[in-house]
Amino acid sequence: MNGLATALFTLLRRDLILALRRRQDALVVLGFFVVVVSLFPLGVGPDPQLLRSMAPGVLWVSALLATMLSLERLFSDDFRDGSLEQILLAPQPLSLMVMSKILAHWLITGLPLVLISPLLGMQLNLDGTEILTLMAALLLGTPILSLVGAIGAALTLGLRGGGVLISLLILPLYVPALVLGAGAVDAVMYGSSAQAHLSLMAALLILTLLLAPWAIAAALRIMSD
Amino acid sequence: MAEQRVQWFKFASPPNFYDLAGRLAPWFGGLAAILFVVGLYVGFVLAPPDYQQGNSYRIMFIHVPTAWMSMFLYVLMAVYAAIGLIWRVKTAEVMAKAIAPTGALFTFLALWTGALWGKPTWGTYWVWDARLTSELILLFLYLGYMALHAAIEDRQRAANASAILALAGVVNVPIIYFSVVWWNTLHQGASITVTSAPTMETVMFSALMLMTFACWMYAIAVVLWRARLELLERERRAAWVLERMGEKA
Amino acid sequence: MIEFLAMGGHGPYVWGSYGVALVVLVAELVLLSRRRTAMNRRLARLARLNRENGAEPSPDS
Amino acid sequence: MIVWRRSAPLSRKADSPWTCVYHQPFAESPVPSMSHAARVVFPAHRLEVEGLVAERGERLLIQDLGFSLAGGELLQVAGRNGAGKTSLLRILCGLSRPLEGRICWDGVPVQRREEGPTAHLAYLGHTNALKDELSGEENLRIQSALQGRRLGRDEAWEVLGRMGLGGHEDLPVKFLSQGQKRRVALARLLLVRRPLWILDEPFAALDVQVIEVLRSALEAHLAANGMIILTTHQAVPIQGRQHTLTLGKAS
Repeated sequence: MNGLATALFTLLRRDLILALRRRQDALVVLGFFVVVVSLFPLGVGPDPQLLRSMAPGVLWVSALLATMLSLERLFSDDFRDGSLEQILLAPQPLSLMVMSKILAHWLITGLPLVLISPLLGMQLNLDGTEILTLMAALLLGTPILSLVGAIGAALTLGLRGGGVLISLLILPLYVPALVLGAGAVDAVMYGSSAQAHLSLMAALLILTLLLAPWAIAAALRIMSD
Repeated sequence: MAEQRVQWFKFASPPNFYDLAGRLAPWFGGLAAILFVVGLYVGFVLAPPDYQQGNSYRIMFIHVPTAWMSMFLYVLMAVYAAIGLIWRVKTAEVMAKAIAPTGALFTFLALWTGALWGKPTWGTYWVWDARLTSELILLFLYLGYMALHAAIEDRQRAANASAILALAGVVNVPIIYFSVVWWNTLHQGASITVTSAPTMETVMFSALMLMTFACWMYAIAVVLWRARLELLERERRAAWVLERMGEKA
Repeated sequence: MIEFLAMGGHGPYVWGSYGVALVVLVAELVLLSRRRTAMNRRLARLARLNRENGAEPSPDS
Repeated sequence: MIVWRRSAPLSRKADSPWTCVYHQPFAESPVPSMSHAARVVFPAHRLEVEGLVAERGERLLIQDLGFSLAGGELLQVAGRNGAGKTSLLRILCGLSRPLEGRICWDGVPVQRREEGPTAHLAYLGHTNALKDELSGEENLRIQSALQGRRLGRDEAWEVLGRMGLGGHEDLPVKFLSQGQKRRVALARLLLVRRPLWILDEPFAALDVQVIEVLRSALEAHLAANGMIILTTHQAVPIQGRQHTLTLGKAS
């Protein structure tokens, strides 16, 4: 048990240290998120009301795309330098090791998106409660994006053009998170409560937490076979 | 238990499956043709025009069966994929791969006919209603499955990896469907209610059923044919393939 | 007959649906049969080469 | 204690310990005092492989392969390129699944071992499994912890020093040469203390000095009743009981 905790914590810490030493990777994802959201007003015009009504969708779709961008390297670095083999050979259950990696991925890419979203929400004329709902929805939703995305990242391991393929595999699976996440903000915007959306999102997160690690572990074993 | 396993594997062994599928497929194909003809006759000649939609409702007889088939086939594909993944049954892997193109085709038809039905009904080809939207996402799922299968060179690995994807997809399909339905009701979109109309006459219902069975038979026939080809390609170095091909040459 | 084809003004939609369905299903069958002939040809050649070279199809049989 | 060790680490004394500290004592006694792997003497283990069948693509690579290996023995897997050497090693590690066959450790199929299917082995593949951004010490400590064994800083430094990497311990691995990186990877083998080593082309692309380090590490491991399975193109003389397994003889 102690060995397990040590291994899980070490893997988490290793990925965080690596991310710190290659800061630009995480910053690129964040920058992408900000730039995409900022470009929307240029495309649809500066009408505040229009921007406000589009904001939930725009923010969520941009978050999906930003996450996609970061997924390709989730396992491919470890795959290339052989660390993945060592992780597969570790005596600890692979599905738990995978959870460590995903937690690190979320801390590096998901959490910054949540933290910067109020700024972008204000840019798109969202008011206080809407922004809080947006943050809550992103807080529950971005782990789902990391977990589901990791399945795609594992399945495209070592393939040529894996990055593009991930999007095709994973974006359809992101639909529920998108619907619930953007819907939560919409609900508040139209004067009702976002509680139903957020509860469902939490349920979805729990379901994903239960099932995704298994799928990721299986995919990793298959693709590094 | 062990004996049962042996029996099952014997049935599922590639040469046996190949021969059996070759014998069965024409029957399913023939049945499909007959059912299509009868179904179209009932749907177009016997069934009267709908008092609300006129004749455009007849698109239902192809739209609804293809939409049903697209979902059934995805689930079936996932079931075969799971069997292939867990028990490593080659024929199940091949069946999963063979189902995907036909499933995608039915999904495309459901979308196409849905759009053409939408124009006279809603006045526009595309409406983001729950069924069309989830069909569209289902099409993406099928395309993703096929793309992943094609991207991986090693057949065994391709089969296993896409099996994982199919399973992830099949868990998601109901969630996607319900989230889309929910999204749709919240945004007060249009939705097709014809199929659930209590006034649907027996003639219409039987036409719908006939067409559904026709689609089933067609799908079974085509999938068996394709599975045979996939099996030949995968096992092209095996003795049983050479034997069968030698006879023909 | 013309009345039947017109479908009460909805002809293009109805026939567009069924026409495309027919075309797509037939196309699938044609593609399958073409793939089949190509594969048969290739496999038959493989089998012939195998016999001519005198190699047993399976080394352990 | 820690401060004292850090100010005067063992490793700093010798720049080429593979000749004076590590290798030479071994020539005299079967259990060299300085070798880490040798300080732990493994109890008698047995690896048995039965009826292994494996294929790659549609090609049958391995057909009905069986062998057994006891402590202190080395198995060299030979065969031409593409004969399935790497595939065999990966199967023995559990990284690939064989089509059929059993791999038993002390009579228990590896999948059913309580400690996990890989708890008895250490694997070194073509890649070093090192993170360029981390130092040798960090790499070793992380790798060791991932295998479930917490490793002190001193121990990591000591092993790195024995590998002739004194002074390089806290340098990011990307500043090391290819041979030095390989040495860090070899240090990992010594640290995880597993009785079975599975090494894929361990001598490839190594300079003469590192080959010598590796050779003595292998001999020390055998002397400590460990087992080694390796593939190699080069003939490197190693003392100890050896077997050779040649793959793909038939075709």
